[in-house]
Amino acid sequence: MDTKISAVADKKGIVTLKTIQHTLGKHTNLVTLVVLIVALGIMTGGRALQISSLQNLMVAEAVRAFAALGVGLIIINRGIDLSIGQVVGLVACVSASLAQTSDYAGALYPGTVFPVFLPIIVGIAVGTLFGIINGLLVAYGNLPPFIATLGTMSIAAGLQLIYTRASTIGSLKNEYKHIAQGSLGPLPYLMIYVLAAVLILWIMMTQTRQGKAFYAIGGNPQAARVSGINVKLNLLKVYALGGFLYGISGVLLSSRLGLANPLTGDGMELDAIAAATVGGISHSGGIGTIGGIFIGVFTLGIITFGMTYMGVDSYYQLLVKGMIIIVAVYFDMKRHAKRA
Amino acid sequence: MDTKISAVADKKGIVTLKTIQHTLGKHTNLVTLVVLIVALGIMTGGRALQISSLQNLMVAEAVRAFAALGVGLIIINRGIDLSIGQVVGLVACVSASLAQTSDYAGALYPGTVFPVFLPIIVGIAVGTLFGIINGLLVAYGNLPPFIATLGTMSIAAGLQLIYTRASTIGSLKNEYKHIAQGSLGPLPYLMIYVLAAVLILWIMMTQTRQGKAFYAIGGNPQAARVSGINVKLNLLKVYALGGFLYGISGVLLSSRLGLANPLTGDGMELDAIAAATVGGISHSGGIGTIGGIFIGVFTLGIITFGMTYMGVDSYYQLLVKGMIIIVAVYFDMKRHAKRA
Amino acid sequence: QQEAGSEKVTIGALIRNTDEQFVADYAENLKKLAAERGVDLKLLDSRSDQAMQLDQLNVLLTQGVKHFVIVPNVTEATEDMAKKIDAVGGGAAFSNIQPSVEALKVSPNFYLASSPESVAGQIQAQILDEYFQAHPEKMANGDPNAIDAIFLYGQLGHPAQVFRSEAAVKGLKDAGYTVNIVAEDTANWKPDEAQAKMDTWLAAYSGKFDVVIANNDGMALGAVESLLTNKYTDDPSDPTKDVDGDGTVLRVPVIGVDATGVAVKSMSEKKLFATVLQDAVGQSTTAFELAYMMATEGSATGKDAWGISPLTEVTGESPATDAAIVGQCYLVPFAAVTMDNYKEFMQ
Amino acid sequence: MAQDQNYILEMCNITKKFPGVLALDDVTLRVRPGTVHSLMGENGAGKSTMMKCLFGIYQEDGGEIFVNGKKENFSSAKHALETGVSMIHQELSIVPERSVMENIWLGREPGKKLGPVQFVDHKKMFKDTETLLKNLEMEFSPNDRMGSLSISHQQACEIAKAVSCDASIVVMDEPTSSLTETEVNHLFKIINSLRDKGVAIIYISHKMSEIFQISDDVSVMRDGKLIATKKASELDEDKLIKLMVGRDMTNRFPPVDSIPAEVCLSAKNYTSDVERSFKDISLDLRKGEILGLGGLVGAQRTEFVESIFGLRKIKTGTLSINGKEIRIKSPEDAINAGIGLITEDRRGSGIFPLLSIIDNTSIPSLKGCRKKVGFLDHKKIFNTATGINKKLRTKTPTFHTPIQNLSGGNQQKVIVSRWLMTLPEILIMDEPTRGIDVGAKYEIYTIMSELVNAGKAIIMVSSEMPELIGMSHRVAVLCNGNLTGVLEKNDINSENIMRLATQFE
Ligand SMILES: Nc1ncnc2c1ncn2[C@@H]1O[C@H](COP(=O)(O)OP(=O)(O)OP(=O)(O)O)[C@@H](O)[C@H]1O
Ligand SMILES: Nc1ncnc2c1ncn2[C@@H]1O[C@H](COP(=O)(O)OP(=O)(O)OP(=O)(O)O)[C@@H](O)[C@H]1O
Ligand SMILES: [Mg+2]
Ligand SMILES: [Mg+2]
Repeated sequence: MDTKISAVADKKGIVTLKTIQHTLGKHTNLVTLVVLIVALGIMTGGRALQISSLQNLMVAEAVRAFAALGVGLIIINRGIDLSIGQVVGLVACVSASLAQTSDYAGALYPGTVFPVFLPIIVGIAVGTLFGIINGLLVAYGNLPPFIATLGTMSIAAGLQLIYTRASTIGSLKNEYKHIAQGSLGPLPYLMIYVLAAVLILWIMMTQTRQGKAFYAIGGNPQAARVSGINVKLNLLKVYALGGFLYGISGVLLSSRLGLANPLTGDGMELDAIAAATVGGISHSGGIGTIGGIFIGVFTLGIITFGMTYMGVDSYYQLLVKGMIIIVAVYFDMKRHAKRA
Repeated sequence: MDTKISAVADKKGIVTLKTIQHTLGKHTNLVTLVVLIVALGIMTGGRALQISSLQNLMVAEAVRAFAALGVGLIIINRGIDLSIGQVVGLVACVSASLAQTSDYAGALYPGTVFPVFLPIIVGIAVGTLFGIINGLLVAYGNLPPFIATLGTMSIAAGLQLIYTRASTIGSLKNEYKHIAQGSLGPLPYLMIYVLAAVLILWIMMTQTRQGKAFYAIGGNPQAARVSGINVKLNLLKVYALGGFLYGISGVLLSSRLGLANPLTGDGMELDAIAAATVGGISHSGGIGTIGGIFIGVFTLGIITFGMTYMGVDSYYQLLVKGMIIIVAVYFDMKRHAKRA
Repeated sequence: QQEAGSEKVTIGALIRNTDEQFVADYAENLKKLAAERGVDLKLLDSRSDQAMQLDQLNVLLTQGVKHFVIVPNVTEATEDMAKKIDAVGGGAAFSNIQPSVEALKVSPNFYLASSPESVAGQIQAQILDEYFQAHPEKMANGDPNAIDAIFLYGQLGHPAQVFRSEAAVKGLKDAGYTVNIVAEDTANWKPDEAQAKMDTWLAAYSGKFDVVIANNDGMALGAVESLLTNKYTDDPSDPTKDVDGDGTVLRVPVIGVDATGVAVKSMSEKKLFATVLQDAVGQSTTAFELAYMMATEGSATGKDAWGISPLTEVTGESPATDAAIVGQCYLVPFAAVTMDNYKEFMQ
Repeated sequence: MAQDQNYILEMCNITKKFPGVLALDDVTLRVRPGTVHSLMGENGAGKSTMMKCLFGIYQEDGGEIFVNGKKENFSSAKHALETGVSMIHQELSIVPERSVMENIWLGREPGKKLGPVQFVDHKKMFKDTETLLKNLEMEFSPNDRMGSLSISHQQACEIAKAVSCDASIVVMDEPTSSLTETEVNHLFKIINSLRDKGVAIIYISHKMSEIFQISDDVSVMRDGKLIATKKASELDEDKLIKLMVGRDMTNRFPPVDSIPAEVCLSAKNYTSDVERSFKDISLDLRKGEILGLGGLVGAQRTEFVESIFGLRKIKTGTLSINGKEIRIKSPEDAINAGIGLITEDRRGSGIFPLLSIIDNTSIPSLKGCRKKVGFLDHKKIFNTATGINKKLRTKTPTFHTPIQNLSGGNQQKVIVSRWLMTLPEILIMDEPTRGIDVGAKYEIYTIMSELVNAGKAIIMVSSEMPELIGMSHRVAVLCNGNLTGVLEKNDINSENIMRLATQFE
């Protein structure tokens, strides 16, 4: 039949066109990152682009990367999470309090010797617990995610102050600090953790039913529901997973800093969300990749790094950062424009 | 005809049921507010509920009310605005700098005498300008509102620091301070401004085509476009209107305080968004009333007022506030639950 | 890698947060000094984020910077930073937030060039002690030994909030008062929040407190504005008259920290009662000179900086409590700004 | 109640209430295996609600469901799918951003174990999809993005999905609403082979011819009650319609006896600015005329009419209204020029789900409903909007009800009311009767007839042959973006339309 032949021809045309578009589309984020790196290289005469810079960058962004991965997954499921910074801060305080040297008189539990794994486990548990609460509120309480997590953000901030009595928790054990500060040859541990997390989450999102379910829920929750996917349960899962990742983020933060206080983590939510978005995660849900989030984190990272390296006045840094976020996402959005 | 008769009968029964439901539904927010007021009254043995308290509350919430009205309208149009706090802060700084007493050596423009209306006009213009930028980015740049306004938030914060060089702008003229500090008999001016704004916006939203267009866009932008509504232009309008209202908010803030500094306004976006949501504005767009926003502002206001009045430990205030936001919105959501 | 071919002295400055008045002034003075001496100053602002300060330190270290002026975010982080700097054979002078004893013990090239935050609180207490000595009738409950105070805190957990508040209470207690906290809350350093809190407290505690103590001038001014608009003045009909002659037109004294231009101006109108000058210029000059001496002469040990000599014996205040490092401590004096001397601080 | 082994599905005494509506009132439905059981009824009769109760989307308020004689209480779609019930939904439920194969296997992707972890077997998924699509003779790739397919292909995917479930009961809620005749025939082949395998199919449609072509049994619902279950062989169209609407309906189309007058709209050399869309189309429309626009799916009819309405951009072409050339750059311009458009995608670009019926009806017409000062005249709005809806017999508890609570067909009536309220000179209707019951269709046709009698003009895009033939003065046919011919009244018949519709190049 004629129709079919033409349809086939049509399709071929579409495939090639689509493929190019797709490839280019995927690369918008990578292109931005590369452009920034090249620009930095030119502006510093190549000096900024050494191995040690890369290490610095990785280490600096690792903690944020976990938060961005968490919230990125949540945004793919049409959610948002404002509680990140405070939850990370709370986790950092709790884990730090369990990792203080036992002979430190100012410790929260002076004289008590906890095993090194305890702060890690408790910290991650606290993060996950907050994730579960967020998930319950959003999935089963039908609260808009913005508001549910605004509420838990406030609660986490309060708990942090109550727990620490507004003081700094320092003097952490060296074994504990080693978790984030150590390195394997030239490879900082933090970098290894991030790469491992990216790999595992990438497999989850592309190779398992769980990932397909997340994408479907983000793309069209009704369609997911009638396809037999338990939307509420999956929402709970993704918020819990987010909380779990914030937990890791908080533990690594306290370990890296060797301390924690109520200001720790403040404002991280905006950085994490910005990173995920710059990395191509769409706020209308269902679109984005783990690799994209990773790229997004490093795009913002290179901006901060570059401005730090070049000593840009901090007042102007805010200006530049705001503009770059807008421009980066603008180019990324151009390909989604027709869906608006 | 049978069909018709039964349809009519049906309708009668339904009307009463609907009406009650509707009324109750509409009142969820009001009920929350009344419950809180009564609770406060009981807990303080009535002392907290005097005319002066009411005045305090009005005055304290007036500045926030303008911000909440602005962002409430934006949320009705399926948007969000994170730039509020920084824009309000920038406006406050700019307007304050033009209202300093000319004999103050530390003034930003020492020795220059500006007319009193200048800071008002310039302040509101700055706010509106930021609103327009947000609108352009969202409507014509197709950026997700969260990200567009995150970017402008950072830009406004930067400009604020650059403009003030991080210092406090004080010693404002008495005429300028009178704008927000004066009162007409027992009625503080601020209260009059808020009520006037509520009235005007209420008329706009319920009695004009503009209001219907906003609700339609929030309800389904595609359908609005087909219905002959210029969606992009209207989005631009609503963000600009938001910016205009933040402008007023910023001017009133500096006038009321008699000074401004880079911290002014910080974090107001979250309070404003929370207030609008507690007042029944739905984040999925198209739902909510001006009266609701007004109620929402006072609901959060009474919580802050009550806790301060009773001297609740500040660590616990965050906890309580987070919980009340969640609970209030939860009850409001119950009636939207089936739409999930 | 040291920048080849450049004889210029390079100094890194890691600054807590230039949103804060004190820190902003500190940074401005550093820039001025660097320009005068032809120093390549790499000044970075960590926006209150200790992780970012650590990242910034790493970046500067890879750029070959060895000598630093640091306004840290937290005391507890100073030891790690000192170790990193020491690893490249450098040194640093810490200001404003004290370094820990351990940090100074890392090597003799680490210095304290500061007036610790707690001193601000102590001076607030001294000023109030003088005030109540002179005006015992201003004690709300008639007990000349009990002070009924309202506290306005900065962002909770912020080192300046913690140390200033603790020291003010301790100072008053040491002066023999019982301190009765009528109301206390954070206003996050913000004038508008302070104003709103004060409005509410006036509704609840009118006539029941005799002083408002704020962690910074911004909040103090917010409280002043609230007291003025609520006519909590000596003469409700004329808020410019100091009827009882206690130095303020308000019924109670309000006291801040920072001595910003606006605050001093307010004092000249007898609104704000007093404030405390954290000497940003003094601290930054001292710290800068220490770093400059290290960079140009290899060491600053035992030398004077900005005319200040290192301590010779231990004091009660950390970190100058350890004899081993007492010679690395340069204490920059604070100044009380009162009705007697505020004119010296006018811009 | 003893369960009869003859039935694969029994839904007994099902009752379902919505706020203010008794959607199902003690309905009992029994379905035999290996049969096609059609469910008929006016819009809002409760057909979809009944099926949603079966599929676990709604929980019935009363009654029992037995599958293969075993009592089931489906709590979710997942549960229903696992028990062997699959469903094609009335509203498209696709995930536009994902590929065809991911959509088809969503929630039940083929797995392969790798150690303790279950991975998705993409290779198998691709192969299975390819085979499935080939068997259904669908010509697109498993890797195509769902959102890039036309609506009809999307619906075809939904059919493929339902079929691939190996279910013993397949519910099809208006599966053909956006399929063309060839595709419908295709679907019927599939249905027949399923029936032969012993699968029970519950088939909902408003298209009479289909019902008699495919059904074994027919159940008719009206106002939430089951009126009758009959063998298809015992029924004919008239009997069926009488059961549905409760009265005789002799004519399916009202007489259209207006005589077209002067040209009121003239499009010349219309070419889309999108590469592979319509090109060089010149068409005239006369006052008092219904111009049918026929063609296969993908013929670009929708694109063409949406361009006239200013929703899409054109590269070249001019448009004149009443002889005056005008440029329409937005729907606003079009409405001001007296044009109205009922889009084909009701959910996407038609309804405002949470707004009331009044708002939904009146939004484009508000300009004319203002008082002197410029404020809205709510009374006038209410009266006009309810008046039109009542005329179309929109079935709703109140006119303040959010439109999303209405049945699909009733939503469509509200959209038609919306455009009637704008008093258009020219009304473009893209698949105007999709999903509308016979009774209401007749009402819409009557209104169309009244409009042209009053000198208005209508362009009707339709994939339903009888409708094109029954209502049009002329039929223009598109194929692959080209205008392949315009048929005058006497030449309008299926053969001619099909010939032009398949005239590639
Ligand atoms: N979610 C809901 N909330 C309230 N009322 C509803 C809801 N869904 C359906 N109804 C009502 O239930 C009745 C039956 O609707 P249903 O969708 O089952 O009709 P239908 O027979 O499928 O009609 P159509 O042929 O138009 O699709 C209608 O009166 C409708 O208004
Ligand atoms: N590549 C595409 N991406 C998105 N939507 C598309 C695409 N192609 C077609 N559509 C949409 O699918 C619908 C059907 O359009 P198509 O051109 O395939 O058929 P038609 O003959 O114009 O319309 P009809 O469905 O009324 O017969 C239109 O709404 C069109 O917007
Ligand atoms: Mg600010
Ligand atoms: Mg239906």
